[in-house]
Amino acid sequence: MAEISSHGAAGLDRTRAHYMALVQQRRLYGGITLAIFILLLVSGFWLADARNAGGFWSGLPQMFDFPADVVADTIPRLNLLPGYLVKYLPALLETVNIAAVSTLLGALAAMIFSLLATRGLARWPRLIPVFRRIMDIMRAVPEIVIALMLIFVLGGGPVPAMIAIAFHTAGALGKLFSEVAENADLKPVEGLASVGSTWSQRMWLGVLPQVAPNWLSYGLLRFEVNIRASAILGFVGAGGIGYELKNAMSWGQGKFDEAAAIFILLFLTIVAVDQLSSYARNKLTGPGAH
Amino acid sequence: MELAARYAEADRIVGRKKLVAFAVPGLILLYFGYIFFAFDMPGLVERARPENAQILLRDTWSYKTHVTRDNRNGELSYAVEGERKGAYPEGQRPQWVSGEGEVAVIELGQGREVRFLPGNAVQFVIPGERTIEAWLEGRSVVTNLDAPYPDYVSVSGTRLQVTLPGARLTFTRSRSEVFRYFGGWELFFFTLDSPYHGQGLGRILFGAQIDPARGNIAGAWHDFWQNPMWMHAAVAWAMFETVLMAFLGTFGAALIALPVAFMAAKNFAPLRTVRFAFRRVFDFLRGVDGLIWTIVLSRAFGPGPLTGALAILFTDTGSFGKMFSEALENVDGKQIEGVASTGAARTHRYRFGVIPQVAPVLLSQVLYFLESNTRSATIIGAITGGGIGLLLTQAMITQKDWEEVTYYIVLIVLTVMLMDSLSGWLRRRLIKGE
Amino acid sequence: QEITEFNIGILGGENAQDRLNNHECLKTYTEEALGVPVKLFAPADYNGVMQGLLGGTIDMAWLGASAYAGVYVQDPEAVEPVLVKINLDGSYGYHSIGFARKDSGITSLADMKGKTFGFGDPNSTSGYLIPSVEIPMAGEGITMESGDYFGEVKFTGGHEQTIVAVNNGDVDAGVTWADGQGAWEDGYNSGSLRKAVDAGLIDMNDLVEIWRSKPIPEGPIVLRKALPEEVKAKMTALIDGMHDADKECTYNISAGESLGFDPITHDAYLSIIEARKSQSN
Amino acid sequence: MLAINRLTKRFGANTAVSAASFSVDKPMMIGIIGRSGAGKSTLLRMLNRLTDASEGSVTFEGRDVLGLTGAARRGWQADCAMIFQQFNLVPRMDVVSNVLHGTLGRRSTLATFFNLYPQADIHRAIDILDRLGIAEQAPKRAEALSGGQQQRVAIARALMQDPKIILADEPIASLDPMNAQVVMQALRRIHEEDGRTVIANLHTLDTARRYCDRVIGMRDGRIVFDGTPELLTTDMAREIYGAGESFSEAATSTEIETLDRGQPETARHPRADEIQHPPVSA
Amino acid sequence: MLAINRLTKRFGANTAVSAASFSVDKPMMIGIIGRSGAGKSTLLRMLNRLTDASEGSVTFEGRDVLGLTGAARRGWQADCAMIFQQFNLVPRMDVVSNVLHGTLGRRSTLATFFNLYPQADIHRAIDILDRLGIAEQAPKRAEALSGGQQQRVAIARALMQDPKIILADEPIASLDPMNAQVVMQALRRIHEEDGRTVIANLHTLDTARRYCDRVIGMRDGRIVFDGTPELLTTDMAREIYGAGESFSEAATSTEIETLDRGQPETARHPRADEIQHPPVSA
Ligand SMILES: Nc1ncnc2c1ncn2[C@@H]1O[C@H](COP(=O)(O)OP(=O)(O)OP(=O)(O)O)[C@@H](O)[C@H]1O
Ligand SMILES: Nc1ncnc2c1ncn2[C@@H]1O[C@H](COP(=O)(O)OP(=O)(O)OP(=O)(O)O)[C@@H](O)[C@H]1O
Ligand SMILES: [Mg+2]
Ligand SMILES: [Mg+2]
Repeated sequence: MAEISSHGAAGLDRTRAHYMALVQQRRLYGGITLAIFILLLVSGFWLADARNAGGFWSGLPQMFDFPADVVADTIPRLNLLPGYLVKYLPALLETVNIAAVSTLLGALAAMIFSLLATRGLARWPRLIPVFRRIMDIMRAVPEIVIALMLIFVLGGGPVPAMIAIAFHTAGALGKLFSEVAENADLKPVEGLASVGSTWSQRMWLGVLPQVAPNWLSYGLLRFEVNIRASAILGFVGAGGIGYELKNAMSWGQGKFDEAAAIFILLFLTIVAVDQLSSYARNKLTGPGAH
Repeated sequence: MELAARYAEADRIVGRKKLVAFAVPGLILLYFGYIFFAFDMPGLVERARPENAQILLRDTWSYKTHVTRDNRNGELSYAVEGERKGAYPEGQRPQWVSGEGEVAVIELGQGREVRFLPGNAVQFVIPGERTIEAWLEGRSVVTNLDAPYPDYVSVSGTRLQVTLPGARLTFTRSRSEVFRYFGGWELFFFTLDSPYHGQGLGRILFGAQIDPARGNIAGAWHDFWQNPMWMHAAVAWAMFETVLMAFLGTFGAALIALPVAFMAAKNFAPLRTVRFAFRRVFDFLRGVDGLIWTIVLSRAFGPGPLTGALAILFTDTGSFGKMFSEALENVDGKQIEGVASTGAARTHRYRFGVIPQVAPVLLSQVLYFLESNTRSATIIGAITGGGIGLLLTQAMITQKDWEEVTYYIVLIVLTVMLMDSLSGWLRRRLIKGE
Repeated sequence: QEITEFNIGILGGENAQDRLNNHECLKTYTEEALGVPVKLFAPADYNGVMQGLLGGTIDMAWLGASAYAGVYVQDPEAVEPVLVKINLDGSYGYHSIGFARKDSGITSLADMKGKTFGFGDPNSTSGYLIPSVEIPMAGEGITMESGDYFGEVKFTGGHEQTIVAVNNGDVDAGVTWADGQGAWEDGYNSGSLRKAVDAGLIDMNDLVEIWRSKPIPEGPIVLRKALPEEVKAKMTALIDGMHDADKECTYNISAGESLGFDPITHDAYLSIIEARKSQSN
Repeated sequence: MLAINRLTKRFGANTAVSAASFSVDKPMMIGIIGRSGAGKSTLLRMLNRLTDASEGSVTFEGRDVLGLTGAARRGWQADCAMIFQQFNLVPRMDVVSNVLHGTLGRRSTLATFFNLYPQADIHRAIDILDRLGIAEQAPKRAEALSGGQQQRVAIARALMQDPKIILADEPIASLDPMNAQVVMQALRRIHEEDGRTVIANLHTLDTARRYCDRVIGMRDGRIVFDGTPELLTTDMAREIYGAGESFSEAATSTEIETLDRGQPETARHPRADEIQHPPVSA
Repeated sequence: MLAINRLTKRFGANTAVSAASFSVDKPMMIGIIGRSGAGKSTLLRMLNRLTDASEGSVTFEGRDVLGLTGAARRGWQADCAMIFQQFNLVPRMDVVSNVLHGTLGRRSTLATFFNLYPQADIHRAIDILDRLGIAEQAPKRAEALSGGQQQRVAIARALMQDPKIILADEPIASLDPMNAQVVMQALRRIHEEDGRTVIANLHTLDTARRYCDRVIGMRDGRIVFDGTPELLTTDMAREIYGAGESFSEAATSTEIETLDRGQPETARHPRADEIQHPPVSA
């Protein structure tokens, strides 16, 4: 095999030594990384356990106490359940509406932001970092913060939640949209530029058709997320099903049947939207798609 | 085909696109219209309190100093934000207050001045306006004003309130109180009782020893860190607790979800029923939101960061389980077959045929969740009683310390952005390069 | 029977951090008395502390009367009341106050027909339980069903939120707690109205009182029943003697002037428990 | 008519086009040749204003092309159509819409959003497609077409602009010989029948010789040859391509006759790099 | 040594391999030819136990191969290395690690689970790579290598197994002629120098003729030819490939000499579909 073998014995030794050094280094780094990670995880767990009112191990056997209480309280009044389901349907509708409107509004804003922040597409390339930072900040602010501030100004109800979620959605989707747009093929855009089209025309005709399936898919995913978000904001007074759930749950024994009914409604909705959207997303982007 | 037919066809195509172009925004607008009324926007405009927005905005960047006289005993007190811990130490008062005994002259800027006079009377001098005078007659408050009152004044038999930009006077039979507003976050570094208050950084670092009992740097650090007004140490701990919840929850969930996801992936769990069962478990974990998990778990584990972390872990196990199993279903069989053909055992087939393929996808998903969970942890903390979320929501609900709210928000935003860049950096490090 | 740590739960009403700071002295005393580490917890709502007591992860808390009833109804063996705060006048009660904006023209419950009424936390005694029992007794045809007598009945989440909501006009009237002593324009001597006035959030001239409940018993300080007797005794003695030993700390943990704490038993809350049961399904 | 004077484009330290000057007084078909990196594309892109020039001037019928901004610049782009090597159509849209995009330079943004094209334009688009022999493809998505058909759609879009000049940047580099011929013939016909000026970057000598009235040779950003195809000797070609003695013209050819040497006839699109870099030293 | 008896594989109603029998008594290099779908891959996969057979038996030195389970089966797989058309390496891992996977059949331990292999194994892996002329690629990721190099890594993995038999399923179908030659020569040399049996599915006649001692022809799952290359007449080939009169052997060839007809010599990887489906009716 000498004629294939490209280098002599000395070369082989070098290769061996070089590779062994590489392996040693990789093992070392890998080991250190793993050790640090495990250390962080264990010490983090230990710390959290120590700072918690109840310990992890002592709490484990009690894990099902709460659900058991709920079930025990619900079973005797099972006959009331359908009534509750109907009673809380409007609240559920409000939650879903909040999610839908805020997803729509957020997605609209995200479209514009993402195009303005994508290299190769931006209207004002110099401002790309500015728009990126804006999106970063919009994404980083938790919905609950904006919602509470708006509740202070606008009063309770669905609108603060809607604005809060839309704001966050704009930032979150903006980033994802821009990642998609970055991979868009620029040839059609250039083609349109050569006929003397405006920036908006180029985006509308050249970019949007390319990115639409992926954007839509991300939008649907966000809708799922936003249903939860809008339910959660109900917990802090933004209306909808979360508000009802919190009140029933905190009352405890005596209203657990209502809590159970609301929980079932919310859970079914989340699962249904989740399934529908993952079905639609699979259709949209197909196998192997982004 | 005839050219005419082609024309018609093209007209139809463009016509259909035109229809869609009108229909989609039309439907969205229609929906917005429905929402407009369903969410009672017209009523909202009525109910909105723009002045609250003003308070909020003003409070975020300014503070007020209270000068209070107890009308029962004539005692004067001075305190930043009217709080005990912001009080001026005995014998000290702001420079813009003068006067002796029961009398105090309080300058409010722009030539405005409030005078606390003996006999429980007050005077408010406003340049270009009539001087407001008020005093107590028996149980009621009497003023020299006649209706209609200027819009900055609110008077009743028991109370007078004058609200001006940057200043406010409240006079009731129990006390007379003046607020004066200043820009900035006062006492952010040291409270008034700290010897380091008002000292420059250079003085503290290089100057002579200020507090005879302590070294400058150690003392200043202690007073800053334990600042009773801003409580930096507690806030930092709370922020850390939030990140801790996100970290434990995310990685705990990932570690659990990874092996379990094999049971829910078509190509690794041949039994349909097993697969189905695992998928429903994932759906359930995910569908019950983290917040509800928090409530459920707080019975067993009580309040604290562990409960929050476990709540995140539960939800994310569901999310990761689903995403991981989807990633596993998309693996390239060739690599597995390559390893299998050497006679490798099943675990080794997974280890070398599957894990290297899915690792980048999974890692990227996990890191993405780490960032978004930092945000969720604020909310979960608000419920379970831990972390910055609790501080934040409580400060917002009690609605008085907006500058602290701003402080918390800035911290949260910075932390989330930091986690975002960190996870982006890790993603690039671990996935693109090795 | 030994304990390794002692957890104290604190209910809402102030900034979480303020609450923790105000209880720092109690923590120190408890550590001294029991010789184990003490942790303070200040969950966002009543339910957080109640769950802690039910699950046995919190050993001591100062509950509202209704919250105590709630815990008792779910598990009679969970906690026992030991002490109650005594007001300056020797009583141990306070009131639930219904109030509205003056410019709304509402002066009594009769004016509230068809209007929006705001409660605080569902587990609050004065913010929900007592008004929901007593208000229907105040007039013909008044019920607490949303859309029945009142146009809408909703929970704002807490006393502070109720005050803000009424002041903003989000709800037409609401209930909150006050000791009912002192002057209205000050927001009474103590209570959440007074706190809001002190914070400069509201101007009492803008508000009117439209309803007042019968005196409500102050909520008890409870200890987990399963604690060793010795621990229970030590803690009871510690807090009972607090007023004489450390006024400042008493002021801090009772959120205002008081005469300290006196022993109390479960029987004081029987009526509240009945009221709570009546509000359950 | 069109006068280009000392047109220069620098990318950082690299000068892509260096003081290129030439003028066109009457409609003609011009081929620009030169090897990869000679600056051909950059030159055309500057003419269309897709790329801003560093120096020099371009004048068209009195208009100072390089000075135009905003609407005036878009007006110029409408007058000066461009055809690309990769067609640069919107692949997911149907052919008619792609052709109608030629009118965007004159149409308002709002009208575009709602697809408000006048019927006359739609019919004209069909007419143009018919003229190029692909009217039956009108309702298909552009991506469903073969390369040659796509390039003809691109030409249709250019014609839709009713331009004074058509610029074509290696219009046949991505096409197989058969389609290349169809496309070049279409361009030639447009020049002859409509009297429009066509300037085409071509990567092969024989195509330039066969279809153009005038050939411009570029090397390293400079114009090194400008004249009729007859003047283009093999020596001249060697100079342009910077090739040594072994330069064989056939190697740069894409004509069907020269290539068809018993290759399997599966429609194989030669990879761009194979064609653009003729093995001059082979 | 190796005896295959009436080996059959059915996929539902479809019989991929039907009662194939042959035996090998001494180390040799065997080429299996046949057109797409003839059952070549299925046959090899049954031998390696990647696919379970429906019927028949395989015996190797007394072992009943098809009856093996668990560790015994993995032991057989270790003895019987397999090389795939698509290389089936782990692309994100480095070359040496890929080669070391060859030891997994005998050493599936916890240490190897964490990628910790004995130093001796690592050195042997590098030796094998050196023998195949790609030692300098050792630290690179497999995906960074060219096709021919990747296939040699796959061969190295096979050699790492120290197998008695090497099965190769169209080892050169994804390679350009140059690399195909290197890979086939490597296989041949392994057979000659190490005395291992090599069974290779090959899609072209001339490769089989050139490198193999024995050729097996399959058609529709059946073995229709089994003999030395010399016996493989054009008629026989037509029979195997089910081709008509126009069958030309050259069309299935990938040898450099036959292909090199003035093509540019840029290393062009033929597209798989061009090579796997020779235009038999051309
Ligand atoms: N956007 C750009 N940024 C930097 N350099 C560029 C850019 N576009 C072109 N160049 C450089 O300018 C020079 C001329 O490029 P140009 O594309 O005009 O050549 P060409 O003759 O069209 O070649 P080809 O036949 O490869 O298309 C090249 O050196 C190229 O690298
Ligand atoms: N997993 C499978 N499931 C169903 N049918 C299969 C499977 N694998 C192979 N077949 C079928 O078995 C027959 C033989 O396939 P095999 O892959 O063995 O042929 P081959 O000779 O290797 O062909 P090629 O040259 O295309 O690789 C084909 O008809 C194929 O469709
Ligand atoms: Mg070019
Ligand atoms: Mg095969």
